[in-house]
Amino acid sequence: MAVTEIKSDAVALEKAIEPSPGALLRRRVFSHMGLMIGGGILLVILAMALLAPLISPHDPYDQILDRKLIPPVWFDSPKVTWAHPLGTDQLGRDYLSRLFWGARISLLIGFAAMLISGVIGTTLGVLAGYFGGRVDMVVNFIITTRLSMPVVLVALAVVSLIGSSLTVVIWVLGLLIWDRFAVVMRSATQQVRGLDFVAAAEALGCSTWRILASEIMPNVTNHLIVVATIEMAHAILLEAALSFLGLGVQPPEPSWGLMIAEAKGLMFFEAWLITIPGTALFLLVLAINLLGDGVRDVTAPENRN
Amino acid sequence: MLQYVLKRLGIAILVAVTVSMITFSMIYLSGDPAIALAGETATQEDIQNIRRVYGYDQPIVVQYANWLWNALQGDFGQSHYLKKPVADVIFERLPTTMLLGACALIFALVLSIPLGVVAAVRPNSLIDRIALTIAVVGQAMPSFWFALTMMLWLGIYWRLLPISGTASWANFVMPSIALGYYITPAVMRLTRAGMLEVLSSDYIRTARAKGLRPMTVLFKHALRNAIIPVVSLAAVQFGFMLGGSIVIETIFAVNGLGFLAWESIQRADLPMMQAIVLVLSFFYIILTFLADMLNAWLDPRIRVM
Amino acid sequence: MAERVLEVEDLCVEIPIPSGMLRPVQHVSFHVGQGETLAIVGESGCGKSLTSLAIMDLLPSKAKRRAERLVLDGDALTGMTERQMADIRGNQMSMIFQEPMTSLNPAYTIGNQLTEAMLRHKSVSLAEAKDRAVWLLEKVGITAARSRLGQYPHQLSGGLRQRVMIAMALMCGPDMIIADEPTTALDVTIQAQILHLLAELQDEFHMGMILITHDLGVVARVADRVAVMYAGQFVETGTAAQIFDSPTHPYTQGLLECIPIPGKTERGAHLGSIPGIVPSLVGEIRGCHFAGRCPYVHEACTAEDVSLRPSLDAGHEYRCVLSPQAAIANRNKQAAQ
Amino acid sequence: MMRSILTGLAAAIAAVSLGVVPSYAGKSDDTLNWATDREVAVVDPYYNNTRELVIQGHMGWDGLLFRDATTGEFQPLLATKWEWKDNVTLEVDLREGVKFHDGSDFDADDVVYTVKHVSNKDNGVLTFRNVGWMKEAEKLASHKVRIHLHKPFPAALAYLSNAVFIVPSGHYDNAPNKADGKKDFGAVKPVGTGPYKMTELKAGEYILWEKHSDYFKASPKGQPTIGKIRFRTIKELNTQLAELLTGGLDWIWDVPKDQAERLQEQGQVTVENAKTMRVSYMAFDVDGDSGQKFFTDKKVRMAVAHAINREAITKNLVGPASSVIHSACHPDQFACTQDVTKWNYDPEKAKALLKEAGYPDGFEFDIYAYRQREYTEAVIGDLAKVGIKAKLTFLQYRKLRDLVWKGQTPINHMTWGSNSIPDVSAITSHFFSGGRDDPAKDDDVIKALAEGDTSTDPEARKMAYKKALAKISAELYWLPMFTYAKYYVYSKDLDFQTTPDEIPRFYSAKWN
Repeated sequence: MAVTEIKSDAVALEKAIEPSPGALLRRRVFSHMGLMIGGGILLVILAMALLAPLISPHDPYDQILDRKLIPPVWFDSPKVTWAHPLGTDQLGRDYLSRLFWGARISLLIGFAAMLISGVIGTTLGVLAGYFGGRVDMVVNFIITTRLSMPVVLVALAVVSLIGSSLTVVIWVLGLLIWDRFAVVMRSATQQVRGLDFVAAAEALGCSTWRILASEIMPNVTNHLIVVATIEMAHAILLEAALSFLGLGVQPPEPSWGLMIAEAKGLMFFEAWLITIPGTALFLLVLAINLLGDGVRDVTAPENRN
Repeated sequence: MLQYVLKRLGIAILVAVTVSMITFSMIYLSGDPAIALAGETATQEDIQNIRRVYGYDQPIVVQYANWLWNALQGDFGQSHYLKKPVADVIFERLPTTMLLGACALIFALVLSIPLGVVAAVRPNSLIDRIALTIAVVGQAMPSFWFALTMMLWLGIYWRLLPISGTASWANFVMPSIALGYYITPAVMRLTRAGMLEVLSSDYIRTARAKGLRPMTVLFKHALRNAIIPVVSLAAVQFGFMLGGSIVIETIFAVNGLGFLAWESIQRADLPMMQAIVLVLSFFYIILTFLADMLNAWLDPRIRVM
Repeated sequence: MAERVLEVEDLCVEIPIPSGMLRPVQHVSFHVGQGETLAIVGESGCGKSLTSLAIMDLLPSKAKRRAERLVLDGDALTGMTERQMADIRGNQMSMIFQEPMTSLNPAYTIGNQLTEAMLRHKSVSLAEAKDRAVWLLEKVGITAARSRLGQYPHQLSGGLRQRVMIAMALMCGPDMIIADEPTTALDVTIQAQILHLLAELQDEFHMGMILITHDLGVVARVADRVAVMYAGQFVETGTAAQIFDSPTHPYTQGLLECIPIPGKTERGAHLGSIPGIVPSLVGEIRGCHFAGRCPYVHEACTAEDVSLRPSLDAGHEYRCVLSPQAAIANRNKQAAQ
Repeated sequence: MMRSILTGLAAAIAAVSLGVVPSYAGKSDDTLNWATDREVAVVDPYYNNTRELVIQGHMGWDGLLFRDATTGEFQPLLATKWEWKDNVTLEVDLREGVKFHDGSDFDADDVVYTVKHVSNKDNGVLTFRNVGWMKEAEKLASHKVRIHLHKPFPAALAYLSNAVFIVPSGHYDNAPNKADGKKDFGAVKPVGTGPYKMTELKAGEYILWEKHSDYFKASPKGQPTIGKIRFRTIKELNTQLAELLTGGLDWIWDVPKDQAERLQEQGQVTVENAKTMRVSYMAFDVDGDSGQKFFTDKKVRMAVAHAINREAITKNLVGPASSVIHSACHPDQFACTQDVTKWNYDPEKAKALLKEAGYPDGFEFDIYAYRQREYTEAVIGDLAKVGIKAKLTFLQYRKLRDLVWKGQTPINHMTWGSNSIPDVSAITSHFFSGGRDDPAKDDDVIKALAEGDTSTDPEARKMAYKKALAKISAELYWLPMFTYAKYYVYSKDLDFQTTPDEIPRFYSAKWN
């Protein structure tokens, strides 16, 4: 049909001009705005997290009640001081330092929870997609069961029953949000499984595990990265919600979600107190989402909607 | 069709049973339920007594069977804290949450489906970009922040809407927006992707070649097909909203199931927590079942077999 | 000569793409008379489908159509609004697409889809529209036609669906019908039936028809006149007999070698193929579009643009720098080898 | 399509802004709206002991006596005259012409019934200490009764005025059964003689009271003037503030200092910082039941005491009406002396003590709290500075109290409001008489308290209590922290007097 004709012409043309697939990918990466912005923000936050001990002007736990609620330097207030560029919180702790250290915990939660859920979900999804039949039925059943449990409620209930800590939050979130991994990996594997090279590998008598590891996995990686970013953002937001209700990371740890939760009482009066960690959290989640969208666009341009 | 219905129904029942087992086992997360139930003034003798009366001395399978049997008859036991039958309290609160969920869903659909359609009809136009921005930003903002900000502007500065409670329909506007906003990105993306796919399909070209009016093509031929996956998503999201309304209900003092759940979690009111999780899960299962049925009805390829 | 139903003069289609302007259809002119069948043949990607979509004004939204003249039943289509165009589509001019499996909307019944064009264009009742649908379904050879109205597309086989598509195109009794590879997706045995049916119906309703195909066998059987299209241009036009008996353009010659023609190609005869790839249609191409693949290429070919010129017989035109005699001589030499 | 949706949306917004918004606005519809973050499901002064119900108890019910919150004097309420016959018998003349909300008349039978019901341990009154000192009431005439005590109880009048509310005779007899077969007394529709009667209850949402028009004229509580009083449950402080600023609420309290100060600056509402009877304390797991044995060592307890800057917390977080305390009671309570061992802020000394105790690098333990999270966080911050890492578990009161009773908290940072009773027996005796709340179960303390609780000689009581308080502070069973000061924030339309006993008298509030 006509549209395909045009596309095939365009593709042929691109092929004629582009030197290699690697260069092509690089060009797509660098010309993708969302990907560059997302990646850039994420790099900055990552640097903040990694370098927190070096670049923090103060100890993030050090409270000086006499110096509490100093506004950030851009405010017009006699209390403002460059010793606390972003001011201090309600217990007189340096906000900038807490922001840096908070990046660690928020990233840690997002990453660790994503890792746990990724391992569970990918295993289930790939097995279901590859073996099909009964395995697929069982995995589908597990996914449906998991989906029918309300995440926030179950997370809250479990955390409240066994007590809250960083580790508990990570595990509870990790064990709860693997469903998307499973769903996406399952269908991606199904697609790849139908392709010729897998059939070829099977015909050559390669072992199942070898096929899974060297034929299937490399070809579903782009899907995996996309889901991983979505779930990482999801975990970070869930932690913020748990913190808001007082069941997330426990103080005095400075997670960004917790910083918002602690400052929420003053949001009508000292809006910056919630805006600073709120913006940080927003940017982090935005960056991760942009990155995910970008990876999808760049690795599989034909899937771009 | 009948076969399809029966198959779906079978899976739904199986999932419900599994969920009920998981929910039941929650009681053992916090240690001996008899001690929790016996409460403050109990002696060792009382606890033994309670074990016998409530059957905690029986094998766990028997306990589960009894619990499930009672639950099926609408008897979820007594609330530890409110000292009332759990079922009564839940069914007193459920309508509020359902109303909130329904309003939120309607808001989300009314916002996201037209935006998704317009974005698909004019890809890369200004509206498409705005829609995309709403989607990306929406996914990145913690819900409580959004809710509180809305309260600040609509409630305090502009005085357009009442702030809390459930006294009139106006009280539901802000919570519905806050709750519904979170599912708009997903619905919008799916509508847009579905419309894009359908609009480039051959039968749309056929419809245009028949000289049908653009609106007929768009709504009769395109949306009808693009909406099918959206129906499933909407059902799933409605289930999520019932479980995820905790934060929103807390902020807007909406006395629904989410609020009750949160209160019960804080009071360690186990029978209540269990019942809420179970009710919400069953709700979700029923919803997805109904969505499957609606899908089948919308899609003649399933309906007429 | 029969009255002209459709006249096309200097039709161009342009599509802006990131690397420049794609010109998949360049300066195409032709006309179709009542009861006449024009076959447009060419390889996939040569622009023949876009030509038909351009006439129907169904091009993708990015594509731009330009034409000197585009006249249907004496009315110029060029200046028409989308609304006016919609009044003509499916009414005076219909189209049959090549993918019967996907060209019907899965969500609606056959009856619904058959009647909707008629209800849109003619002031008839639903019952009348249904009666005509049944009559046409029977015409296209579908049994138990009335009960089919309540069926969904997925309940029909591919051949049946294509028959439904044909019936659908005929609902409003169009003067002009464009069939875009109507048989490509079908079984070989059904292909013949469908073509036969099309030809019969065209005769009966006295419609003009454009048949788009890359199957020269089909062309030989049903076409009155033939246009050979290559890289966005018509490279040779003429009656079916002229094209098949004395192909003048080297591309037409090459095409005919590629394809065994029943009764014309001997069993076991050498099947040729044309080496090389189709040139990119982005930007301007100087000279002959076929120069890159032509076995007889020389400097004159790329020096300046080549226009259509008359061949030996009246109504037979071709686009080559060679004289008709020289071109035909080349072919005979080739065949002798 | 898009346009029609936008038009519709605009119309909806216009409709809303044109005053469809229902107004709770207090003064205009003569309804005082107040809120706290707690849910009240049971409206009965005996079967719900939350502060919210103590407040509403005084609205719906009357005791025999009335204690003037400012002078501390007792005045006649349902009683007109009272007299100790001996130190376990109190004779009371009752007021005539008082009507219950249901229209029935108040007489001696009601007092006899009430005392009989509440003093029976089987009836499960929640704070049994409030009523358990009464043995029975005996009817002498239609409006004269004699109350018999188990043993001498010096604080009897305070309890009679604050904790013993009279219900009509037969009030609990038709209570519905609970699932376990026991009667659910809390489910009975509330009926009292108080200035307001309850008219609507939506559990977890609001309780509506209306003026009791037949309220007896001579009452020292005065005549109710505001037509309706609605209590609402609003969990989120932000929501409470938003409602207050927009007129949806007329009165809130427990506003944190920072917010209160800013509201004061804005000047839109009245802000007041008032003393309360509530104190903050940290209780140590002295006998090591929790499994974390650090605090069995007195040196560690001393280190903790020296590490916490109570002055700074009081000044910066609590408010001007708050002060640091050194003994396990509120300074305004009878016999509460501050002449005990004082542990001043000295982090260096704390570090030295930790080293002595064998924890030069500090240690990690669990701290439990339920109220004003930021106060506990400040404590955690101070402890961190001397190397002790405290992990906070923040629970609801009842859940935490259960853990405390089971001895599972290494340190619990809690508060006690003494039921607003201005007597040391309401706090020190409650916590250190060897009961479930007692972290130490120190025989000397138990003995001294018993002496103070039963003596009728004020000086002897002071002596005895001092002995107990001195030992508690010296041994650091508790680290007394500070008295609570409460920020009240209320509408400028409201004429409201704060009282130091944390019982806002809504019944005597008026519109300006």
